[in-house]
Amino acid sequence: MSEALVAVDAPGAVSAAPGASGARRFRRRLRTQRAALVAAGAVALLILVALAAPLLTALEGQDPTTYHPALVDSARGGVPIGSFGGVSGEHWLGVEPQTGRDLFARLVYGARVSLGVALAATVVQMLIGVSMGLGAALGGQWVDQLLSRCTDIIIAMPLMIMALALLAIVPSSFPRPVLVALVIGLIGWGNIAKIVRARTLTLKELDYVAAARLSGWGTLRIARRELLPGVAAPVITYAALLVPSNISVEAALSFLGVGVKPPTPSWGQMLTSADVWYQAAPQYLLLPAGALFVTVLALTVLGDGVRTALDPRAASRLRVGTGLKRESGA
Amino acid sequence: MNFVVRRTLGALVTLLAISVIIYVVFYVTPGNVAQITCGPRCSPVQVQQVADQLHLDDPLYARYWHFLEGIVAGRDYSTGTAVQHCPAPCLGLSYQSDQQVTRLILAKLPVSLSLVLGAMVLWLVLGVGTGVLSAWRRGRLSERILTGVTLAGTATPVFVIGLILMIVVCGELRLLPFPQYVNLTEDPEQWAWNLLLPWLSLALIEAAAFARLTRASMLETLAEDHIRTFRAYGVGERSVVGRHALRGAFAPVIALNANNVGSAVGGAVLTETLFGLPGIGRELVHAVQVVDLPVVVGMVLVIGFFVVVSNAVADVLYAVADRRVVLA
Amino acid sequence: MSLVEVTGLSVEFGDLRAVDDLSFRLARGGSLALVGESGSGKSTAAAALLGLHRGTGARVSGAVRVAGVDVEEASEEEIRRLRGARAAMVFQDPLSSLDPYYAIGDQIAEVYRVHTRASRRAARARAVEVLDRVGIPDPVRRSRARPHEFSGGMRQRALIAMALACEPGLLIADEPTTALDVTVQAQILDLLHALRAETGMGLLLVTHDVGVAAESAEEVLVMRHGRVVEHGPVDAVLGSPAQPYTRELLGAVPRVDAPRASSSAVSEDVAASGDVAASGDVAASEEAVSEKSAVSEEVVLEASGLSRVFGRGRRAVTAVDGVSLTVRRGETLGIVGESGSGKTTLGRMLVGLLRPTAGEVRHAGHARVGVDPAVQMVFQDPVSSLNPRRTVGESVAAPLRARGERDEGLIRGRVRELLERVGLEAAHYDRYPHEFSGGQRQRVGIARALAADPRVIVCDEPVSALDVTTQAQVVALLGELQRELGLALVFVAHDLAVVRQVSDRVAVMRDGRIVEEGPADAVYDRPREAYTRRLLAAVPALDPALAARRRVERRELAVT
Amino acid sequence: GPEDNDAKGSAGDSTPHQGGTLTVLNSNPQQDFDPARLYTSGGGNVPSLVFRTLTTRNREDGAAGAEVVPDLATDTGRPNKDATVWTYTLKEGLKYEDGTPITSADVKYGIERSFAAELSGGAPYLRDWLIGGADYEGPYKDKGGLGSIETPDARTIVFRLNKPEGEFPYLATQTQFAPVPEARDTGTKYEEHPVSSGPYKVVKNENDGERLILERNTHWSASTDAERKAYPDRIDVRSGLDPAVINQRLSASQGADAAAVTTDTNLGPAELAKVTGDQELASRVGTGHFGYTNYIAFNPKVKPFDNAKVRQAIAYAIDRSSVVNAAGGSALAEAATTFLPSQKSFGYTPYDHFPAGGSGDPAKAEELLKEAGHADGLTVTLTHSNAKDFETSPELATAIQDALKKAGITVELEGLEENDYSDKIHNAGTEPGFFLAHWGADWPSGGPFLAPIFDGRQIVKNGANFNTSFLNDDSVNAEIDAINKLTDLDAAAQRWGALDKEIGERALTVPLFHPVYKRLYGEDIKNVVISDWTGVLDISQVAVK
Ligand SMILES: Nc1ncnc2c1ncn2[C@@H]1O[C@H](COP(=O)(O)OP(=O)(O)OP(=O)(O)O)[C@@H](O)[C@H]1O
Ligand SMILES: Nc1ncnc2c1ncn2[C@@H]1O[C@H](COP(=O)(O)OP(=O)(O)OP(=O)(O)O)[C@@H](O)[C@H]1O
Ligand SMILES: [Mg+2]
Ligand SMILES: [Mg+2]
Repeated sequence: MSEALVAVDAPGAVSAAPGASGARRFRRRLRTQRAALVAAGAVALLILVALAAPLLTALEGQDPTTYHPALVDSARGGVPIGSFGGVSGEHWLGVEPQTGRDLFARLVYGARVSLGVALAATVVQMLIGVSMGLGAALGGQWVDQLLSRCTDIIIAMPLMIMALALLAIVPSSFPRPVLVALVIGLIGWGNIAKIVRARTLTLKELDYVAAARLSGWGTLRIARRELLPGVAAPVITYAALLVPSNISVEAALSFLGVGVKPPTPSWGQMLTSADVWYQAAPQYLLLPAGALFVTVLALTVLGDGVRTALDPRAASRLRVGTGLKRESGA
Repeated sequence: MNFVVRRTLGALVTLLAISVIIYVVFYVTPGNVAQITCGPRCSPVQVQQVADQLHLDDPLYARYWHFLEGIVAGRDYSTGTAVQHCPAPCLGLSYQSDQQVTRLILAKLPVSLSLVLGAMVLWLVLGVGTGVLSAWRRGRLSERILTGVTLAGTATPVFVIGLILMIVVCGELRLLPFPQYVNLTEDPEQWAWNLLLPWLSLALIEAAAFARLTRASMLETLAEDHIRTFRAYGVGERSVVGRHALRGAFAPVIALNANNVGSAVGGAVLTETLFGLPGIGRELVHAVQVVDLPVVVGMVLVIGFFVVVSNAVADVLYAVADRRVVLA
Repeated sequence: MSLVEVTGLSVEFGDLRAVDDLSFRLARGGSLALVGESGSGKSTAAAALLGLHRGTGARVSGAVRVAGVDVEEASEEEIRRLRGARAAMVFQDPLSSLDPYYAIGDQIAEVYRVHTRASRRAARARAVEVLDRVGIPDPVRRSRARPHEFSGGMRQRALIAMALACEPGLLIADEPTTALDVTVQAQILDLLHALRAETGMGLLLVTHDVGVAAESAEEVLVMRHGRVVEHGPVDAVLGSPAQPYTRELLGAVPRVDAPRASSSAVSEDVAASGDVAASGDVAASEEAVSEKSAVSEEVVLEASGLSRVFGRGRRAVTAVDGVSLTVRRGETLGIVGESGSGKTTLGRMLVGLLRPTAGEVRHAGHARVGVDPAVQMVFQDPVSSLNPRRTVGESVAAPLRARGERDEGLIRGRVRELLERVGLEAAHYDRYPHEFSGGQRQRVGIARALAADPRVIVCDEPVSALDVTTQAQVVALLGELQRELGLALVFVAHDLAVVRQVSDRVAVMRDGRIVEEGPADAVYDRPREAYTRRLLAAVPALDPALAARRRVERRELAVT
Repeated sequence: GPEDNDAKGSAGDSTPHQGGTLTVLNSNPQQDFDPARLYTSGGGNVPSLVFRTLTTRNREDGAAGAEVVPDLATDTGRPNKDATVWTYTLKEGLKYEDGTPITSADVKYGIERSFAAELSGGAPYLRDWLIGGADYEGPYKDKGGLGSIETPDARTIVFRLNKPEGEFPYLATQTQFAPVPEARDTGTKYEEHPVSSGPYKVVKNENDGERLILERNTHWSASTDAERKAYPDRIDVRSGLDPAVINQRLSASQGADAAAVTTDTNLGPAELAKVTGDQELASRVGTGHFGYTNYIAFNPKVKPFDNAKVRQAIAYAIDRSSVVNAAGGSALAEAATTFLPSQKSFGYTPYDHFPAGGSGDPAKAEELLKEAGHADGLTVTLTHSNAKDFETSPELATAIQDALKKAGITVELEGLEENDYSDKIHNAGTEPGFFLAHWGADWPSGGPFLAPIFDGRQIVKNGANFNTSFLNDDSVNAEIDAINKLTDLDAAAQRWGALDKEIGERALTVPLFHPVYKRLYGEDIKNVVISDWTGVLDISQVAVK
């Protein structure tokens, strides 16, 4: 995904600090963006659906694992019987080909895994990435070299190799969703580290950091109190882009057999097994694909909104002179 | 210059570290290499013979040391009837096929490079084009639609996009042949036609990121003072956007492009598998499955090499392209 | 017909009326300076002349005619032809106003081609010509350079060259020298003067620096809150201002030619004006100044043989080269010098933010490596010196917390006290920096420095980002604090007048060395070094006649 | 063999003609194109175009195709009385692609090569059956050669076995029985250009068997080869393709794909759904049956599977319709209650010892569990692989999990990566108690189906073990020996069937289904022959004109 934020945020936002943040003003700016609000609503709804999966399926009277062999046409490869993939009062979104499992139940339970894993993985990525990036930017030359090399390595290693290796090392009794989130988190932090390092290097030259040092603060405290908030902006925005990409990675890991254990559904798993059904049972593919699309769209629009709201210059596109001598670059 | 030397050393260290990690990883990965290499119904005696032949029982460091020796000095291998010399940058012989890994890679590299480079051109054109358009048409309906389309690209895994594209374009509309790799040197036209779909599927995934980045940094640049200068001097909007704003948005695009080589390689694995293109990515998947250590190490190193190089190039380009970086 | 005719111009941004019923005329070949403090609407008005508010959401009313074009009514195409060709604008910030990616010659050529349909080649030749005209040495080669390869002054010249490319009848210069140090500022102003004399173009100069206006324009228009305060010939307005505000503005301008004890006349003027905060502070500063005689012999800060080298090998830059100095309790040491002379580097070494390559810093007699809360710093840029994501109260509280203070009530109490001490309100504790003006932010910076109970405060250009009135307030505050707390100050600035106003002793820096040092009056009135004389001659004068004399002097000094 | 599958079809229309190019679209590359390394049933498909063997499979549709017939040899082999010595005579006028004659010494050398560690990969029978085979290290290390193969003259070859093997003619169909001229042997490099004895020779072998181009071997003569028709002039094998792509291409049947077939890619369930609705496509599907069984395996050394009642309960609880659906539906899988495949050549004898009906008998299962002392239900772990093969894959495992839930058995799934899975289940020390498995025939007879799985003497302690239930029953072992002595293959088949039925009572496995091969072929394909031996369309019979 994009390093959009390194580049986009680095030169400008720092020097354009007037009004850069302040939770109140940020919220006000966010509120002016209708699209972002709708997106935030959609994300909230998705999370709600995921959390309420047992309730929703109870309402429908189905569960995601029970087979319904009678609902599929065995002679025709197990294609669902009935129109629109077997949509009925009992099965709101039809049933899965071959197994006859309820698609609505699988979709909402899949949301749990996909969103849960993706969000957890994102948290892991951010934790590692931020620590590595901060460490590299604030440590001495050697620490920087070491951590930057580690970052290079993690970026240069093909994901799949790492995933297979980690799978092999961890006993299969280890809870799978946690493992998957960890695997994604452990291999996907490279770009965050790069962003944070670049951003921190920029920020640490600013006078307010010097002022904090003059106050007698230690490096750790400066990192936490003065730098982290500034680094957080691009990281949070990047995270909004990472979540959907992590959902796709979970799909790829399912493809490799490192995903969550069957019969637990995930959107990624559904997609990987559904692609061949595109002609015979289109809704099987379209449902998870649509869910994923809505999620990605919502998160991206929300991320966009957050970025715009974090950018103080967004308010006036064409500024005509300013009384302040602007410190060049950053 | 100093920079180049440092960067090169760093890259070498990175690659060495990667090779060590792969060795260790495969050391702990389950899968009896000798049994897999020998065949499912080999007797224990035969399996042991194979293990001896491949030096599988040597300690890890010894195997790694031989591997390094091979890279520096080359190695000799027995074919049974004769001795085969594997010349200097020797990455070993495949356990499975007994082919020299270096040659194997050289044979597959053009395919992967064709795929990734072609797709790169496409995703740059698609992504940057979409980005420019949507920055320009910010907030209008056309921008929303463009954004939606590019996001659909990111939201959908490559194997889904690729397969559907193929079913529709090749199977139902019959617009293109089902892709199969044709050498560029043999028939450039067929090469391009056959790779068109793979390029497109791979590019669609990456294009969205570029579109979004381009859009963001275009907006950023459009808000900058020098854009105001040219507007205030009566320079037309086309030139302002096309020449000045786009040029300003370029540096981050370059950086992103280099950083995306890694993920593009990941996408290439799936694309190659789906379209049956005999490239590095697909071979790597296979090699991992059959625990063909020399092939895995060799290919991961080659991929790592490209990623490291392109990241280094990105750093340089970024500094060169955005002079302000150096200045400030 | 006048070159510029503005009648009843108003510009509104949302609720804000940035320009309010502004009217003026400018004859062909005439020159007018728009003067006023920051935010008074000067740039907004200037931009309206070129129709730059079109399509930005700003509401413009009234009539603007420039070179015969009705800017409000004209079509896009007409406006395009006006811009650059008949009226050209030079923007304030020369670094960001040029495209960093293209050669300067190409950028000028592009503008030229837009208006003349000249060939690429001819346009390049024209670019070289105008670059030569604005005094860029070796213009053929330099035209191929990109903006970052130019110094600030050269970039400003390049922008002027771009404006000259199509020989416009009107040049609008928006703060053309704010970002530059005195010597370069003088060069630019001289250039504008010469160009006007040569080409007969009209000049609309936008500035907050009354001195700059006095140097360059025949007429002055003083603005405040978007409205006209006073308008007339420059010597009339500056010589005998009719409005209190104009007087206040003039009074706030520090004078390089007046020793600091004799600044009382100005202060009185200010006191008479309505601005309570400003007058209070300025009055206080006067007191401070007059009462200040208690410079003790106790050395609080001492540097010996300080050097600092940046980079390695061929790229090495010696920013500071063997500087030694002493600061005593209660005294102010002023450090002046051109941009790049090493002032900031020296200041940062004094407080321990930078490690010297050679030499040592002694705090109260003890050698010191690294920072020491007893030696604080006030930074030049009030924007970047406060964390935009933390409340100012938290920023001020930082030294207290660093000292291990845990009691929230105590911290809050002390911070409120400090905020009030620097002229802010205690309730400002929970506000964010962006909710303050530049001057207020600088006060926060001072409060933060005070929170550490320092013996010495190093002020690195604490006022150069502020307009004159605010500048006067901050300077006054510093003086007052010094008197009350017995602080020693190191006052770094490139503005010689400000330094004279506050300093007991002055050191002049050039290329990392102190070339001259001594009591302020001695250095200013009887400079020993030619370099110091050159600096002094570059300071803009408020009196147009004096300005003309200075111009001649400068030319002579430059020759020597 | 364990991993072997190739596939088949119905009738071809009008008369076939010589000429044209046949395209083969495959997913697995022909990586080991060395006859010593190939593990094929009946000589394989593509390999059998290049390698002729002493005997070969009968190239006919259906059951007749499960017979063994002579190839290089004049007959299927002449045994001595107790079937421990087998003698073959080569036909006259046999030549390699370079025109040099094929001799019995070349056949011997070809077999000897397969013992070399460098060329490992083939089936274990030669090593197990030939006298001295267990210790022989191949011609590169042991120049003396293998004494149990004699070549008294250039056309005669004699094999001496350490025990009676009535099915030796079946074994002689494998590619290890192809002649290799010692002078042209290049060891591990031989696979790049093996010397052809069949109707086609290799003119191009790209990327380790990913792209093979075969053209006519002008020195091959149809008069010495009654089996191979060799209609096309050229055969273009493209492999490494995604199965979905292969089926798409075959169904589109555009350009060169009109003359294309696949030898290794089944129609998937989704594609089948589409094909069955399309008359034209349906007419281009070949259906075949390869001797293959997918089953649940138990390790009786692991609790609670030591208790036969538990194993029987599981057998009763299985919902075969769910399982069949998970495997692709009734068109791709036939529910199985016998371990042996349902073809006559295997000696198929129907039985259903633990009748579960179509959808399982959870009541009966619960009853048995109660008897076994698990009245409160039972939690077990089912080991499966993560391969995407509809055989031991998660789809099957979850179907079983769901069915057993009804009988009060909670199934936890342990999905393993393929290598890990095969390592685990074939290692006597790590074998799980309850897992998915499959077995395919090395040749269409009960012998290679039952012996590796149930012969107690084939239990391997320190290597790959296939007797996963560790059955070592003297009566079973004795019966296997007795049947192996028979050279009347029909009589042998009957007794294999009876043995299967008897072993079935022990509930050591739960047969699930026999796969059915459904494979598309291009519009121009003629003379479709699908035998019960391979179950796939035989490319030596296909014509494209
Ligand atoms: N694009 C804009 N949108 C909203 N408000 C603006 C915009 N441009 C300027 N303003 C506001 O209009 C007022 C006048 O601004 P202007 O830039 O004209 O002041 P100025 O006199 O040039 O000050 P300075 O000396 O700081 O350049 C200020 O309050 C400023 O904040
Ligand atoms: N971190 C640095 N790395 C390299 N060179 C530097 C660095 N900081 C300052 N310099 C160089 O050292 C010299 C002195 O810089 P310094 O900032 O001290 O000047 P200054 O007198 O404060 O100028 P100004 O008035 O513009 O603030 C300049 O040539 C500058 O380019
Ligand atoms: Mg302004
Ligand atoms: Mg400075």
